[in-house]
Amino acid sequence: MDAQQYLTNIKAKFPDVTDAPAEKIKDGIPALLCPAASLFEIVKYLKEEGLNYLLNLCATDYKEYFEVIYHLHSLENKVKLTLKVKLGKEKPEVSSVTPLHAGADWQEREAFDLLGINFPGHPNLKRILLPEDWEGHPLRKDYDRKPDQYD
Amino acid sequence: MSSQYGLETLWLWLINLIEKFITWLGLPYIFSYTIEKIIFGVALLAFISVSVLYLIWLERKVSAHMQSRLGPMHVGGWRGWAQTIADMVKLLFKEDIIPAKADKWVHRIAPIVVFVPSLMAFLVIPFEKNLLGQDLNAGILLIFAFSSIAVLAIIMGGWASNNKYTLLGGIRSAAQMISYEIPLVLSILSIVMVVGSLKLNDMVAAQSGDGKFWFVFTQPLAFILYLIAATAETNRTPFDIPEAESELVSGYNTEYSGLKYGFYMLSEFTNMLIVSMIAATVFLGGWSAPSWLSMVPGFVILMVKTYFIVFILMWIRWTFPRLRVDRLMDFGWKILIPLAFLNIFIIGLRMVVFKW
Amino acid sequence: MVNYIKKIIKGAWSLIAGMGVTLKYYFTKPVTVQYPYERREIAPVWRGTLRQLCDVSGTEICDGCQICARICPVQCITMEAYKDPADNKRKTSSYIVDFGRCMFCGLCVESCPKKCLVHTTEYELVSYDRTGMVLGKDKLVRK
Amino acid sequence: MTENQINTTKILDKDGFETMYLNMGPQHPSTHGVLRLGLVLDGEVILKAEPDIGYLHRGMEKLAEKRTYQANIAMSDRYDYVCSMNNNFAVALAVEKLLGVEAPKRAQYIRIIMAELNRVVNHMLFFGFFAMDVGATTALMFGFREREPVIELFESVSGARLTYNYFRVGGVSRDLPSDFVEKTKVFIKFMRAKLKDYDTLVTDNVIFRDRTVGIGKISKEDCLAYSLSGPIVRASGIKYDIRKDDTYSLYNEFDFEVPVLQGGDCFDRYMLRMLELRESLKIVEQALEKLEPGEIMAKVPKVIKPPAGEAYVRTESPKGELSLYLVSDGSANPYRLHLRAPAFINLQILQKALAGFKVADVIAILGSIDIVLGEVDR
Repeated sequence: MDAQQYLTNIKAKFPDVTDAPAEKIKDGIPALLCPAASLFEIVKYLKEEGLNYLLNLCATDYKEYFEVIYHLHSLENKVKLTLKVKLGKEKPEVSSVTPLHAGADWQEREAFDLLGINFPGHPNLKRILLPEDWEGHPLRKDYDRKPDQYD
Repeated sequence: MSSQYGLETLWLWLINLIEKFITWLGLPYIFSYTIEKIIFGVALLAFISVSVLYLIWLERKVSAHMQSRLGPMHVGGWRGWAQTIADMVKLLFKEDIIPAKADKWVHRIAPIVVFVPSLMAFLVIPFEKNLLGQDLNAGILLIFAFSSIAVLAIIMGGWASNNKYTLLGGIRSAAQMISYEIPLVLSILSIVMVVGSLKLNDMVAAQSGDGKFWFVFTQPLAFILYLIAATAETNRTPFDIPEAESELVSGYNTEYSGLKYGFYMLSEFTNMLIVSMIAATVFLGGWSAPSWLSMVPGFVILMVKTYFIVFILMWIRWTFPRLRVDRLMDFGWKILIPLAFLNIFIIGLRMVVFKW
Repeated sequence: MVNYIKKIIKGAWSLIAGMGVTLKYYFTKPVTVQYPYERREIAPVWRGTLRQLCDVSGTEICDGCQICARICPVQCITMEAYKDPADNKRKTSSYIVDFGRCMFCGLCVESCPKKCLVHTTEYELVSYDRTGMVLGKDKLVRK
Repeated sequence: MTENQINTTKILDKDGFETMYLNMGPQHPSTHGVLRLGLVLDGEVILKAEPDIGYLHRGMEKLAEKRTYQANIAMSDRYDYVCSMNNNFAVALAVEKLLGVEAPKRAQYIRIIMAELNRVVNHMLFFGFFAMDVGATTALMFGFREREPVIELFESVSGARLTYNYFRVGGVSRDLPSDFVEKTKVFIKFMRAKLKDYDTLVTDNVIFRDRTVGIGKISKEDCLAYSLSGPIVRASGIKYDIRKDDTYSLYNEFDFEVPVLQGGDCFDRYMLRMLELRESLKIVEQALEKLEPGEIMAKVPKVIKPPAGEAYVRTESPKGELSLYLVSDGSANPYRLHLRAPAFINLQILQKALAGFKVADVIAILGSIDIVLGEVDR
């Protein structure tokens, strides 16, 4: 299966999936915009269909909304696919894919730690890089660092 | 055989002098005996300290050169000869830390318990025919008896520090040293069978003279077994699991500092010296030398042989990786001990059948 | 049984061969450089401490354009520029580099439009306190 | 980070006895930096392992948002400080992709030479540290000794010994010195000769094999599930190398093998890196042949302001897949820079791979994964 086929299959199966705006994507990897509610099902479906390798999971703060980005890969077909999930500013929450891809464990924890995105379903969601008692999520654009003794 | 220029001559002359002096004073023989032993003990202690300091420096130099490095080069001028002295002085001034939850008295005593027995073992080693602390008729047995006390000290240190790494190190060393004691003794046993005595001087005598060979040639298997078991006894790589640096930080002596740590380090090298000396005495003919070397003092000859063994031990250490703890046990019980028994069997058979 | 003995002999041989390697290096020349007494050759492009060059007449070339200060990732360069009324050129009244912060990335040197900021091959930066690492114009400008 | 991050409640072993909780690191000689491992031990056998990271967290991704693209390349030296060139490569490629420029051919070849030489450096250090972890101290020094000539080559090119900051957006910062090709050829010859010594000293050593063969097996399924990459996957029997599968720069022009081993244990991971090292030497050799005089910088503006957009750029660093997710909003600083650090993701397998092995094996397994804490914590 090539990338185009995957795209059509997903769109057939999950009608609320749309193409991400193409003019911003410079790396040539097809990107899809998924609703947060059906993300887990989509990733599960794609895993069964051969996209069984989670390349990367990260999140970005776009000021008005958060975006969680999943890069999936198939080692056999050499197909890459980007899934994007837009999350509201108030309560960013998307179900964890750790039960499907064990490698998402720490990446989700990192996103939780640095951007404050909640992943319900994660077995061990707590801060990973920063100390437990750290306040705020540094990679958010509105994060305000208090000057300390070194400034 | 032993040279007339040896230290032995000097020692006998000194004894003679003391005895004459005591009899002139009209005191009983026990006084001269005591004075003799005290002088010998002090001289021995000085010799051991100096050679251990030298050994540490040597170890660093040998390892450095094997790794294309230079090792210590600065302290003392020539090739950094005073490096260990400087290190020891530094250790003396270090703060002596006892962990808060340690078993304080055991923690204090352990370095002494590890150091003293390793010194005691030197008492029966003949540096020259008459130059030894006491020519006991159970000489070799005494050495092994003392060297097994070191296990106790290591467990004491490991337990008293109240640290999980030291505890693991202590337990490992108990398992290791007890199981390697057996092949160590068994490998010497075949020599004892041939010699018919536990006296080290008798063993030397059995190897020197015309038509007699060093035991390393007549019983090579015993020598190899001894060397392997001795490496394990002294906790050196590839058998250094009690202090496995990359796993247990520093093993049983992790929590020691200052002079106490210095004692552990010194005893480690004293142990190395003693196993090398035993190897030189039992397998390489000790202080005896071929007749064309009769000019050389026996003491020097023993030292040359000892340092040859020391070099081999260092060479092994800086070449091999470390065995894992369960494989180490496997190796000890499944390979070394059967081989030691095989060796005894072969030697026994040889003695009975060939009368040799 | 034969295989077992073969394995033991092979293993023993591998150990002896390994010891051969260490013995070989025991007798080859060490590669250590005894640092304070011997120094290895430094590449001419070495990114060491910074220097400001002057032209042949001994006047500073730097015109205080601030590019190096702006490109510096760690903001270790600060300067003050003024307009000299004599020849109507911009000049620096102070030029300070904090080598305690500098990470010697070389971006300032690359970006210098006048090519008057250069690296030296010097790498020994020792001082008793942090202020000793802050070098001003008196140290940086090479006449 | 804090004590309660690792669950220290008592876990009983299978016979119902109390277990021991061993806190390995962050100050430990062989956790390769400030990694902390919480081990639940039954005697010497590990029942449960939980890595705890973050002691070296420097907020690289946050810092990146406040730096220009040029400065980000300088920063990338610090991600994985063992192979700075590969990090430079990833950042430079990502920014070029956003800008839509391509480096001139000569620059690309130079980049490949540097990246592969850095792979040699990394694997040389791996050789040393791994042998050190299993107890062979001499190999460590040998590894460092052979690293030195490459470092000197890098120094002659970039002017620094560790943080090279050599790549630029659209090329490389300096052309090669005149004697570089000669010196590199000498080095390749020298390195090949030394590799024989290494094999006798370490690879063939029966104790070393005893310590590593069959230890820390990672199955193919685990490799996929845990998103592992780099030598670990290839040692488990998956032929997956981004240089071949998702080729970037000019790697498709080179003729090299992707070594694959089937065992998936520590020894295979070690062996694979040794084989890869030889392939890297091959690539360098070919690249030196292909090197032609020419431009080393493409036309890029002085102040780099890529148009708004995003790119996910993958490269094969010595430790695995080093990828960059770069978002630009049209300003001089990246809007978001996410680093897919190979060591960070590979380290996750430790939770699974350690169970059932001994304390001594922890070090071997950890060593064979080949992590650099600078990259794990960023």
